[in-house]
Amino acid sequence: MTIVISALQYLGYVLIFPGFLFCFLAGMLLCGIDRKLVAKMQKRVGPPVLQPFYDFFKLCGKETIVPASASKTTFLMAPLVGLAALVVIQLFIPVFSFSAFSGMADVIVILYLLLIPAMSVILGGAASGSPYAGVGLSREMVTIISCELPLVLVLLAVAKTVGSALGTGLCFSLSDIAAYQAMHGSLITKISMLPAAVAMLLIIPGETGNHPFDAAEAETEICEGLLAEYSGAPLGVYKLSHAIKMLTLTSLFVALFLGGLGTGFVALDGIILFLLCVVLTAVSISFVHAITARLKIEQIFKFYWTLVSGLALISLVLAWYGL
Amino acid sequence: MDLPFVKEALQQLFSKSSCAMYPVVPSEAAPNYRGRIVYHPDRCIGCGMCERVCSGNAITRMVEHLPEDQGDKITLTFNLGSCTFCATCADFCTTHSIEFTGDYHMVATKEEDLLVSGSFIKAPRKKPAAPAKAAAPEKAAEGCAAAEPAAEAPKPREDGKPVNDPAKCVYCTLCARKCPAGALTVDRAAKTWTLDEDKCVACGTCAEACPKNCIIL
Amino acid sequence: MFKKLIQESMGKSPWLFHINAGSCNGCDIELVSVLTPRYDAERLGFKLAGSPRHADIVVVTGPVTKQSLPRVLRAISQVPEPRCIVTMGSCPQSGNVFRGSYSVAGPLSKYVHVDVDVAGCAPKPEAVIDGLALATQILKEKRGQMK
Amino acid sequence: MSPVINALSYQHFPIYAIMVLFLGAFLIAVFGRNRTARNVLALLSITASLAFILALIRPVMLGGEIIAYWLGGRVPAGGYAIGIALEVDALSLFFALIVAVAVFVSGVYSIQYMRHDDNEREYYTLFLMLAGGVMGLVLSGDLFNMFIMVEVLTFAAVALTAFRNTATGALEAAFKYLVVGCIGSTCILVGTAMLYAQAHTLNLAQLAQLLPGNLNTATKVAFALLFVGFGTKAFIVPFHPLAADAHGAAPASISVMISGVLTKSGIYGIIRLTYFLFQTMNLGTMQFLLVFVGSLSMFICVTMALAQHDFKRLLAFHSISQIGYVLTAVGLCTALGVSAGLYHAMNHTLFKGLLFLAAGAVLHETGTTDLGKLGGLSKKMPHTTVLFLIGAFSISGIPPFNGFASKWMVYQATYQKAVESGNIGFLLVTIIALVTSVLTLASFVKVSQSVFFGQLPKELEHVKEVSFGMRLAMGIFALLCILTGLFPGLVTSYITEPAARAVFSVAQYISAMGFDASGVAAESVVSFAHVGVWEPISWLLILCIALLAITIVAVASKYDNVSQRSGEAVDTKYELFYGGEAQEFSQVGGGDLFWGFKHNWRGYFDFMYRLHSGVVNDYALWAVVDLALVMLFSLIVL
Repeated sequence: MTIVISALQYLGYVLIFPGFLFCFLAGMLLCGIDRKLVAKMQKRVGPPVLQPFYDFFKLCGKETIVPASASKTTFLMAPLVGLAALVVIQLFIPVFSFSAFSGMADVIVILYLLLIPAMSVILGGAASGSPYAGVGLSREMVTIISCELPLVLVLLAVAKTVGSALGTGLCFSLSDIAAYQAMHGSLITKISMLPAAVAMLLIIPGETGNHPFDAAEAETEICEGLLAEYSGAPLGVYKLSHAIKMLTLTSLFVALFLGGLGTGFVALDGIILFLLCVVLTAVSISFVHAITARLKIEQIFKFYWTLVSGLALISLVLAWYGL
Repeated sequence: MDLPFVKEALQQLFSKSSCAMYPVVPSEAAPNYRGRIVYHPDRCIGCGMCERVCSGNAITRMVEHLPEDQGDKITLTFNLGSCTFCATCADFCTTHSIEFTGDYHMVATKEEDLLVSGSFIKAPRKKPAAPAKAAAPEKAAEGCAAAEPAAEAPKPREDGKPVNDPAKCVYCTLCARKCPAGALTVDRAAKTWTLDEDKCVACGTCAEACPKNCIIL
Repeated sequence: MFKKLIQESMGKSPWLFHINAGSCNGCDIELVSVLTPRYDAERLGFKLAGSPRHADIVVVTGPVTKQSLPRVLRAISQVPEPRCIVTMGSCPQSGNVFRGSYSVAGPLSKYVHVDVDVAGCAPKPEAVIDGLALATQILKEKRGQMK
Repeated sequence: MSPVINALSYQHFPIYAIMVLFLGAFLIAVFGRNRTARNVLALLSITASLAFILALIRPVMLGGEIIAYWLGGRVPAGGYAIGIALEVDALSLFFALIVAVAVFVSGVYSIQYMRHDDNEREYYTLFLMLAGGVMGLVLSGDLFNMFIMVEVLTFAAVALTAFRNTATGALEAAFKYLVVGCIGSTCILVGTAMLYAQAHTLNLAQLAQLLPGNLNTATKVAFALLFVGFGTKAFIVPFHPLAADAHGAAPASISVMISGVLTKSGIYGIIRLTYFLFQTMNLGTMQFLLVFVGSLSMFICVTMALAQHDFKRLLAFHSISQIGYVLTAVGLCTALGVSAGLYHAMNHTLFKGLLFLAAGAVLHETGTTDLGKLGGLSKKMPHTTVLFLIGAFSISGIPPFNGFASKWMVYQATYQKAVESGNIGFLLVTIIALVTSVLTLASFVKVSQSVFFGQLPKELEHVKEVSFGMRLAMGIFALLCILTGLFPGLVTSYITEPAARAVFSVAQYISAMGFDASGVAAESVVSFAHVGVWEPISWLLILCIALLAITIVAVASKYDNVSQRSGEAVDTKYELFYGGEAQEFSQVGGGDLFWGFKHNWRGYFDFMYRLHSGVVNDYALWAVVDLALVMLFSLIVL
C-alpha cells in the first residue's frame, strides 16, 4: 500500500511538480518573458508573454515533413528523447531544500546529462541530412566544447568550497550543497564564489544557445542550422526543449549559488524558484541579447576559454586556498 | 570586448515603446502619398494619353460602339495590381480626371478587387454640316478670283473639332505634335493643315498649343 | 478543445518566409521595416523564419523571373500545410514595369494559387500588416478545414 | 585423489587457458586447410580459454585466493625460484578476463569478417598466437616468461598488421611497428637481464621481495628499461603514432586485439613493475611520472584524433587517449584511483572493440574508411548505426553507458587525490580529463555525421547490412557496454575492487609463492569511498517514465502523423532545402569539421602536424629520447 502511495508520489514528482508540467509551464513563461524583455530593451512592444505557447500549439497543428534523405526514426525520436532527458535533469536539481531525486546524481553527472539534449539536437539534425544541419552541428559542438571548460571550473569551485566547509574535502552532491546553503546562507555571499557566479551567468546563454552565442541556429546565415529540416510538432518539441533548458540552467544557478532562500513549503518554493529564474534570465539572457550582436564561432570559443574560464579559475583558486 | 548600448538598453527598458500600434491606432498616409486611384469618368474625354504614358501597362481603354448613333461607351480600367503609382497618367491628363488618393489599403484576395474602372458615353459625332458642304463649290468658283479680301475667320464647327485659320497660321506644326490622337498633319512646305476627323477626339490640345491662336474650336 | 486551441494559436503566431523573386529591393526593405521597432510586427506574433519548413506564410516579392521561377516553386512546395502565399507589391501580381520582358515568367498566379495580393509599389508597412493579418485569417480557415 | 580429478581442479586452469590457445594455433596451422575445421578449432580454443578464465572468477576474484602454479612442479629450491611459474592473483585474472572476452568476440567476428581474404589459416594461427601471448603475459609469474610472451605477441601483431599487405600502408605500418616494437622488446629483455644479474632470480614474487629497499644503479636503469618497454606495448605517448598506423592498416578484428588487448598488456606490465617489483608508487614523483604521461597521452591523442579524417586512425588515437585515462587513474596510487583505472581499462576494451568492429563493418561493406568518402549509412545499415552509437556514447561518457561510470570515478579519484594531497596539479588533471571527454564526444559526433548520417553518396547505393555473425559480435560488446554501465556497483564490488585490492596487497602476492614477505608492508587498508552519487537504474527508470509520458502526449497530439515521400517519385516537397536549388549531393566533410575550435589552437596543431612526421626514424628517435629521459628520471628519483 505504502509502496503504491510512494510510487504515485514519485510519479507526481516526475509528471507534475518539478517534472514535466512545471517544466512546460515555467519554461514557456520564462521564454515569453525573455522575448518581452528583449523587445522592451529594444524600445518595442514585443510579443505577448504567452507567445511561446501559441508558437508551440501552432507547430503542433502543422504538417510534419520527413525529408526523403532523412532516416525517419532518428529524425522523429531525437526530439522526444532530448525533452525527456531535460525533464529528468530538472528533477535532479533540488528546489531549495526540497529535492525530488537529487540524491541520485551529483553535479558531474548533471554536467554530462546536459550533453544528452544537445546530442539529441545534433543527431536529429544530422539525421535530416541537410548540409545546413552539418554546418550547424559543427558550430553547436564547438559551442558545447567552449562552455564545457568554464562550467567544469565553476562546478569544481563550488564542490571545493562546500566540501572544505563540510569537512569532507569536496562535495559533489547537489542535495548536500543545498543543505549547506540552507544552513550557512547562499554561496554567492562568499567572495570566492562571486567570479564563479558571474562566469555561470555568462555560461547560461551559451549552453542554451541564446543570442549572441547562437551561431549554431543562425537563421539568416545557415537557415537555423540543425533545425533547418524540422517542421511541425518535432520543431515545437525542440522549441520547448530550448525553453526548458533555460529554466534548467537558471535553476541550476539557483541551486548552486542562491540556495537557502527557500521557505520550506514546496509550492511556495516553486514560485520563489521561478521568480529567481526570471530575474536570472533577465540578467543573463535578455540583457546580453539586447546589447550584443551575434558572435562568430571562433569568437565564442575564444570568449569562453579566455574570459569566462579565467573568471571561473580565479574563484577556483580562491576556493582552493580557502578564501 | 566592450559592451555598447548598456545604458540605452536600461533606459528603454523603462521608457515607452516607439511602436506605431497600427491595426489598433489607424494611421494616415503622408500628404501627397500616391495611393489608390480614383477615376472621374465625367471629366474624362477618353484621349488615351494616360494609357500611352503608363509604364506598367496598368490602364486599359475599351471603346464599344453603341447602336443607333448613341455614341461610344469608353471604359478605362486601372489595374492597381500592375500600377507603379508614378502618377504620370494624372500629370498627363488634360482634364484632371485621374486622382491619386492617400488610401493605401490595397489588399485583396482576388485580382478583381484591385481593379478601378469607370466608363462614360461619348456623344456621337455629327455628320459634317450641310453649309460646309455647300460652301465648297462656291469656294471653288471664287477660286479663280485673284485678289480678294482675306477670307474671314472660319466659323467653329458644331462637333467641337478644330478649324484652322489659314490667314494667321504659320504652319509651325506645334499643334500636330501636341495632338494626342495624331489627327493633325501639317506640311510646312506645302503650307497645308489637314485634320483626320475620325482620329480627332476634340480635346482642344491643339488650340491650347497654337502660338498664333489660329485654331478655332 | 485541443483542436480549437491549435486553431486559435494558428492565428496568433504566423511565421514568415520571404522569397525575393527578382525584386528591386523596395518591397524587401518595406517588409523588413515591418519588423523594425517602428511597426513591431512581433507584437502580433509575426517572425521571420530562416527555413521554409518553419514558415506559415510565404511572402513573394518581385516579378517572377525565369531564373527564380523553379526556385520559388520548390521553396513554396517545401512549406508544410497549412500554408498561405502572399504576393507583395505589384510585380508578382502582374510583372508591373517588367511585364513582357524576355526574362520574366510571372505573374505568380499562373503557377500557384495566391491567397493574398498586397498592391502598392512598394506597399506601405501598414498595408503589409493588413495583408499579413488577412493571410492569418485564411490560415485559420485552412487549419479548420484540415482533419 | 585420482589424476583426472586432480587435472580438473582449478589450480590447473591458468595453464589450460594459455595452452588451449597455443594448441589451437598449432592445430590450425596443421589441419587448417578446410574452412569448417579451421573455424571450429578457432572457436573451440577461444571458447575453452574463456570458460577456464570464467571458472577462475569464483575462487580468485571472490575467494581472494592467489593461485601459484609451478610448471612441472619445480618448486623453488634453496630459496630461489628456478622453475617457470604462473601466479594468478585478482589483478592477473582481471586482465585475463578482458583478454579472454575480447579474443572471444573478435574471433566470432573474424569468421564472417575474414572469409573473403585468402590465407585464412595463417590468420587464425597468428590470431591465436597473439591471444595466447597476451594470456600468457598476464598470467605469468615470471619476468622472463613475460618477455617471451611479449615477443610472441609483438611478432604475431606485426604479422597481422601486415596481413592485408595489398592495402596501402599496411607494410609500412608493420615496419614501423616492428622497429619500435623491437626497441621496446629489447628494452624489456635488457631490463630483465640486468635484474637477473642483480637479484639472481626472475620470479616476480621473489623480485618483489628482494628488490625494494636495496636498489642500485643497475636496477634503476633496469626499471627505466622495463618501463619504456611496457610503455611501448601500451602505445602511450610518445609511441602513439605506431598505434595509429597499425590500427589503420590491420583488419578490424586485429585492431580490436591491438587496442583492447595489447595495450592492456602494457598497462599490466607497468602496474606489475611499479606496484609490485619496485613498489615505488608511494613516491610522489613516481605518481607524477605516471599521471603526467597519462594526461599527456589523454590530451595529445584526443586532439590528434580531432584532426583525423580516417575512421580507424581516429579510433586508434582515441584508444591511446583512453589508455591515458587508465594510466592516470592507476598512477594516483589510491584505491579508488586504481579501481577506476581498471574499470576504465575494461570498459575501454568493450567500447573500443565495439567501435572497431563497427568500423570493420563499414569497411567490409563500403570498402573504405575515409570519412570524406562515406555518409548516410544509417539508412542502409541501421543495426550497425545503433551499435556504433552505443559505442560512441560509451567512449564519450554519455550516461548511462559504461564509459561514463568509469570516467566519473576517474574524475573523483583525481579530485580527491588533489584535495587529500593538497596538490593543485591533480586538479589540473581532473580538468584535462573532463575537457578530453568532451573533445572525445566532439570527434565521435564528427564520425557519426560523416559516416552514418548526412547524405548517401551515389556509389554507396548498393550497400547492405552486414551479416548476422558480425552483428552478433558487435551486439555482445554493446550489451556488455550497457550492462557494465548500468550496474557500476556490481562491477566495482565484484571485479575491479578485488583487482585493485590485489594491487595493494603485495605481501600476499609474495607469500603466495612461498617467499618471505616480512620485508614488505602487509596489505595497506584500502577504501573505495567516493563522494559522488550516481544511480543509473533509477535515472533510467525516471527517463523511461518521462519518455513514456511525453510519447503518449505526442501520439495523442498526432505527432506520428507525418507526411513522407511515397515511393521513389521525385517530389520537391521532400527534397532538402537548398535555398531553393535542386537537391544535389553535398555532404559536410568530416575533415575539418570543428575549425572553430582548431582555429584558436592552430599554433598547437601546426606543431603537432610537424611532430607526427610519419618517418620511422623520428619515432625510433622518440623512443630513445623517451628511454633516456625515463632513465634519468629513475636514476634521480628512485
